Amino acid sequence: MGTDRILILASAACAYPGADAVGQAHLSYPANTFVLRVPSPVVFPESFYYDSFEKGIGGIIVMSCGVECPYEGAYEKLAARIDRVSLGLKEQGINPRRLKLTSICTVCTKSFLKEVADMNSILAYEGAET
Amino acid sequence: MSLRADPTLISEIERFGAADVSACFNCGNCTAICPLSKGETVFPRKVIRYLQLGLTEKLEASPEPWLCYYCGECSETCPREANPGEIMMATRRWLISRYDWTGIARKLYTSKVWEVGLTLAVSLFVVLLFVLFHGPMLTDRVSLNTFAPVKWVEYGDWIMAATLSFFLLTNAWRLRRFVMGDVRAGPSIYLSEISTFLSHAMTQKRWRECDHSRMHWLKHFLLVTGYATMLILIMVLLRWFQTDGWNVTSLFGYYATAVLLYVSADMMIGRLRKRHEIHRHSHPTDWMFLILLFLTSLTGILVHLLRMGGMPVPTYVMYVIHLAVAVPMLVVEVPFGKWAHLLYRPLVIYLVTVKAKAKSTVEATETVPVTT
Amino acid sequence: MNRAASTETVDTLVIGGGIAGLQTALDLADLGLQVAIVEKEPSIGGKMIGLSKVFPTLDCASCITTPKMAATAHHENIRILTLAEVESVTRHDEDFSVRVTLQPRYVDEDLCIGCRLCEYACDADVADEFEGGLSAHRAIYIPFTNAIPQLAILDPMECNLCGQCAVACPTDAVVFDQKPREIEITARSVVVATGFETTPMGAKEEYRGNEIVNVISPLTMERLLAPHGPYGRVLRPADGKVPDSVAFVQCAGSRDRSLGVPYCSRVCCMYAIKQAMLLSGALPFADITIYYMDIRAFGKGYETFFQNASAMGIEFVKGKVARIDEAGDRNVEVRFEHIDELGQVEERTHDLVVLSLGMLPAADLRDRMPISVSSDGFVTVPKPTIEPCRTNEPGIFVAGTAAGPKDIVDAIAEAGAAAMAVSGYLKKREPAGDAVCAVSAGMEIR
Amino acid sequence: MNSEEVKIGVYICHCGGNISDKVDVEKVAEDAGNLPDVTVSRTYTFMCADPGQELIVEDIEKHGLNRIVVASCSPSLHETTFRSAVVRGGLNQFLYEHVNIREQVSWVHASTGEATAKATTLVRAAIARVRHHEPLSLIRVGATSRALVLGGGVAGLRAALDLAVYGLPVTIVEKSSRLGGQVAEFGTVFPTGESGAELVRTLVRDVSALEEITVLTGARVTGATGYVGNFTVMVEQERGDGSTEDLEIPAGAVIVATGSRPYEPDMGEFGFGQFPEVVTLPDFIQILNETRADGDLTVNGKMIRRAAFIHCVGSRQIEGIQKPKPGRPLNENCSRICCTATLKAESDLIEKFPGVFVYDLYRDIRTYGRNHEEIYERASRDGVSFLCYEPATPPVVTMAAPDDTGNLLITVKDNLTAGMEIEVAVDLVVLAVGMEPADVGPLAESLKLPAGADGFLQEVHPKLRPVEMAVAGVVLAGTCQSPRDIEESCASASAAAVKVAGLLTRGHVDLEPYVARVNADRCEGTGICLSQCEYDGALKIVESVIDGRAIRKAVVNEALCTGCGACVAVCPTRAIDINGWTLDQFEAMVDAMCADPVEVASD
Repeated sequence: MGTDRILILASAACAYPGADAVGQAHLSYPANTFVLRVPSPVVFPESFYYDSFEKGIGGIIVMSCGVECPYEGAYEKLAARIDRVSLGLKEQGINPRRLKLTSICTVCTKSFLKEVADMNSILAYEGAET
Repeated sequence: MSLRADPTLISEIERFGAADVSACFNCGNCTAICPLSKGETVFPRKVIRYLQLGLTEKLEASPEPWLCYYCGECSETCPREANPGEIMMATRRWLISRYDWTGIARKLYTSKVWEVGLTLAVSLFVVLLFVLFHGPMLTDRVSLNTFAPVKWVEYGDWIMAATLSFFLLTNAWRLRRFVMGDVRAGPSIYLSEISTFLSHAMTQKRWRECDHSRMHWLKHFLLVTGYATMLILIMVLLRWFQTDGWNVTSLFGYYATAVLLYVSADMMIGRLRKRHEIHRHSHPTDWMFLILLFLTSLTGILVHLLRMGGMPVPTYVMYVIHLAVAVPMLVVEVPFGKWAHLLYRPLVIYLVTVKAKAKSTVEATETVPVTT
Repeated sequence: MNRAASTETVDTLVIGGGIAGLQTALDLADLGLQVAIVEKEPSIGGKMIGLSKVFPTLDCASCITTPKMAATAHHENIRILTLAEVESVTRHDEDFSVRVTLQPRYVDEDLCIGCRLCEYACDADVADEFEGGLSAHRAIYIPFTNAIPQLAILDPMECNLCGQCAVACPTDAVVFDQKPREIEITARSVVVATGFETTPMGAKEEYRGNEIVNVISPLTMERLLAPHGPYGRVLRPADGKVPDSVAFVQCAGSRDRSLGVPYCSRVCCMYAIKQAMLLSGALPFADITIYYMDIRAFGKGYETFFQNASAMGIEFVKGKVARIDEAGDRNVEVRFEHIDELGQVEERTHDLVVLSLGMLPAADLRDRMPISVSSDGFVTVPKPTIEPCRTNEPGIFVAGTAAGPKDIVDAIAEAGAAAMAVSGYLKKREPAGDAVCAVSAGMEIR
Repeated sequence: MNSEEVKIGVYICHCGGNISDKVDVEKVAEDAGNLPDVTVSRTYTFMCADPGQELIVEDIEKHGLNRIVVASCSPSLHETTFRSAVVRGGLNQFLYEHVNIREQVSWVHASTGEATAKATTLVRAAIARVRHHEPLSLIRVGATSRALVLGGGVAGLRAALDLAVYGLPVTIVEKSSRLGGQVAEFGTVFPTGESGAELVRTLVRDVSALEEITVLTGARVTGATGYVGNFTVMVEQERGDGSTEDLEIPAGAVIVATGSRPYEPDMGEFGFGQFPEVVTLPDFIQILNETRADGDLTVNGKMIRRAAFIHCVGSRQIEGIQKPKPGRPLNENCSRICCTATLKAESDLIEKFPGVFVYDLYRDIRTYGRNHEEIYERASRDGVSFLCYEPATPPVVTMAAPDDTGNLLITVKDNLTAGMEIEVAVDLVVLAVGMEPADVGPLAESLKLPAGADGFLQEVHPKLRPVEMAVAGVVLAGTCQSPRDIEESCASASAAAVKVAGLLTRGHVDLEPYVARVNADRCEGTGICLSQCEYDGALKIVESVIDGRAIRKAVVNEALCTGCGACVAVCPTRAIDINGWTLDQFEAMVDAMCADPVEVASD
């Protein structure tokens, strides 16, 4: 298992089934990934991200439905929040690329694998801090 | 170079007795079930395919129809009940008509009027000859050789043999041209394989490779021996065979007659019962051949019996009837009809061997590495 | 579960507890109708519960079937009769009177707790039909892991009457002298969901399916591939060898007039491709060949599935196998014309050959009920286009493969349609103040 | 509730070998068993099977469990299964937590050690979360006793008829001016040979006879709001005078039956658009129907003696061979009906004009359905000549020489003739075009209806829930879901109808309780949450006077709240949460994930 744990906040309508689709296709990705199913990642306050890094999470991939989001305006709010947290992380000297917002659809198996691979290489090569 | 499809060939072959050519959906079951289909010569599907697409030239050049002995396994196991065996049979008829440059074969196969008409015409001609030219009819004793002097009959035999051979051999020559196509083979290759021709012609041994038809082969082989015996008796030994007394050739005559009567009767019964695939479908020409063959044998032996029984007039009449059946049978069947397969089958096997040998010789020469 | 009084009245009697019957029953019960399922086997689940994984999603068949089985068993509006065979369905005014024979289980259904102590005590081994005969169960046994009901059954033909099971049973549930019972059910409507059987292994003589041990049926291959199959891995039956080369012979029981089945069985292409894919997972180095005439990957996502299989290295050979023979080392030789390879006749030897058998109707319904049946034995649907589940007898409907070959997806959709047709029919029959709502009022959601 | 002692039952499923082949399930169970408050920790072969579920029920009764965790496959498959088991055990169904160790562990990780470690961590996280679970109850809302069917083709008509006969009011919204869709134009249909127009007439007559059905033709859906049981669909209907009228139709459920359309070949695809003698199958069927049998078949004034039909146009497309059209991905899939439809059209052609010779160029003949193989055989016996091509070498259609037997020349490498190149001269080329989904319109955007990669609408699961969509209350009928023939469309329509009947028959719908809830003790009435809420009326600030002081508190309308959680993130006092998805729960899970890593055994 990779040393750094990756937390994946996956929307129940899109990204979570997308992650299931990866499994159904029997594709493979590293086991340092922990998928958390949420109705929408918009639910998490900024503090959640800071706390999670504090607790020792290496990277967070927020997998939302993007513009396909079943909830009105949720994606825009989420995107704005992630932008703010990224700035905040930078200010705190934390590599902001350890937090990533992306859209994953129910059949986006390739994108899912790519996001996980990207985050792992960020964790492996860029270091935790800016 | 692409091949042009011709939609009219199917309806053409249907006139020769094929019924289900288009029903075939090209699964390949027939070709793979056939024990004779292997190597370079695979069939029947290939032949059916040429028919479906109307590739006339490909079909004319195909040796495959002659390599099939109609054991019927393909038809029995065909998933579409497309009767590949019968399609092969019809194709052989069609090929006979293609080889025949006179166009008579085609008429005989595609028209019952022609078939029956020509047979009757030749019969009448024979009867007419006898009516006009028969010798004295002795009634106190049986003297066939007075009524129909063996010398004259022998002349007739030879003339007929020469004429029929002419047609048959010219047709066979055309067959050779179709099958060999562009492949050139020198006389030495032709000579070296002549034994292939002879052994197949005499035994039809290829047929024995069919798992299911040993019995059919045996009957056919007997038929051929009977036929050949009779041919020799008539063509070579007639002056001894057509005797008013007793001659040892009669023994051979008994054998030939028995075999011909038994096998032709058996074949007719088979066609009526339709128990075996080979007998399930009958073209009018098949019946005509069998009936004439049977009647020829029957009348032949009746002539003999009447003669032995000392009944002059019935003997003479029966003799005329005998020839009125036998002659049209030979005229119709030998160069233009079913009989021709006795020559065409071994000939095609022979040519296939020659062709393969010629090809391998050419390849061997072409692939010799050029060294300096 | 099998408590069956001598006379019962139900809104719908579903004949057959396979996936189509279960789905029909569930949909009807959700509308508040009282449903009885009559299943001739000791467990519901039908053919599907015996499968390994299902195309094109490759999820495990149990994972789809077992929840539906469980939901059926727990539904308060559904009653299940197993080991029950319908003798006759006759119209009785508006209703149907259905005579059902309950075959003896030799185990008291109310007492058995499915603990399997009887099974452990039993000495007699019997070839396990569920596992394609490749493994054995005892003469008294629970039919299979996921069976519903989880009740033991005794096979009287194989029992050596030692009585050990009765001794071991903690609830005294073993009853050696049980007799068949006949009951009569009054049903306001009937759904025929009797399903299919595969064409017999001996259907095509040239394939010698009954003679050559390493020529197996697709259902046997399903069990070989199932995680809890007879060997737990893929071995060939004749000698337990791990096969290096496996072939599938398509249309071994369909599209062939010479064996009396001219129609396409619709599922064989896809199940063969699925099995081939699973095999290449289980045996990564094995050569897998599928001999076919036309690949019929017609459903949603099926073509992609087929293309993936092809890309994985499974060899698709166009040509109907004409003959199968035993070769040396208990291998199997197939003879075929390689149509898209210049049409040469080839003979290839494989370690194991699967005959992709077709579908025949499982039940002979002629003379048992007033519906018309086609010459091939499938239920006749007079207006298949817009009324795909209606038979020619009002009140009797059909679902799933009883009306013709179908894959699981289509069978399940059709089961829903049958339920709709039944409920519409019952509504039309109802005088005002209908019973459906009355029943549904009794259903409270927890 | 929280005063009660927490007793957790943990169940790890083998899923046959799907999980246990990769994950050491015994080890996972052992680890869980050692955690505080875990009373029972077991493994079982098939947890979803009846005995597996009974394990849970029995343990709840026997051990007094009040929290259940099952680690098995994806929750989309079996979360509800285990909830119902939990209910049978006498617990509230929401005291249950599902862990996905199949799709997201055993199927995606190669190493047994890592997979086991991850599964262990996930189970630990679930145990941490389940402590925070509370009993919840379903929110019962009244349901509009009316279904809306979008699309008036055979599938829509079938579904509407079924529901109306069942006694539910239905509104059919059809965008064109008449009902019946494409089937009305099919001529005769397979496998029965009935007239398509007649079929449609039958259905329309039955529809008209039922007062439960309202038909709106010339009507477009412009949008939709609401949720299962309480949708409002906005419709714009054309009036006779050319003006439009806006309607709002309340519906408890929506059946989408928007159908499909034939693939439109590209310019030059098999000569389409290039030669007037190249037409699509639907066009050809129309030409054939309009021509009298006693005359000649002519297309563009030319008499047809030989025709060729080409299969798989716009279906079974392959990357690298076909080019995608702008805005449309390649259609990899089979369009299912074109083989049978083509073969039937060929026989119809030969029957009507016996002199015409027909070629059929195919890849695989897919006459899979009941009585379809017979249609193939009939076409064969009618004399159709078949040629089989490989996708990599498709037939090429060119202009023939002026003196040739046809206007067009098709060259094709024929698989059935040892790969020889065959040339056929024809007067007409008919392209068997595939099916594309029709435009679903604004409904899809308004209700966020998911579509698959092929553009067809996506069901939840092809076998578990084949006609339902991820959006509750919206079901699928007919070819908007995937290509299918009339029979299959009608079967799916009836299956969709039975789901709607089940939903609306009781007059109410029970919604999941995942909505916002306010902790009144913490709420300071800042109103920040309100600024984030996009759903009118879902959240409001209520002022009340308690002990003489004006107190402002946020209040949730449960029927209107969608539980998106936008409000949760901004509350400065953490006074608002989503039922069943609380921040405490998520944080507990992250804590568990960050705890000491599970030891990884080497493989």
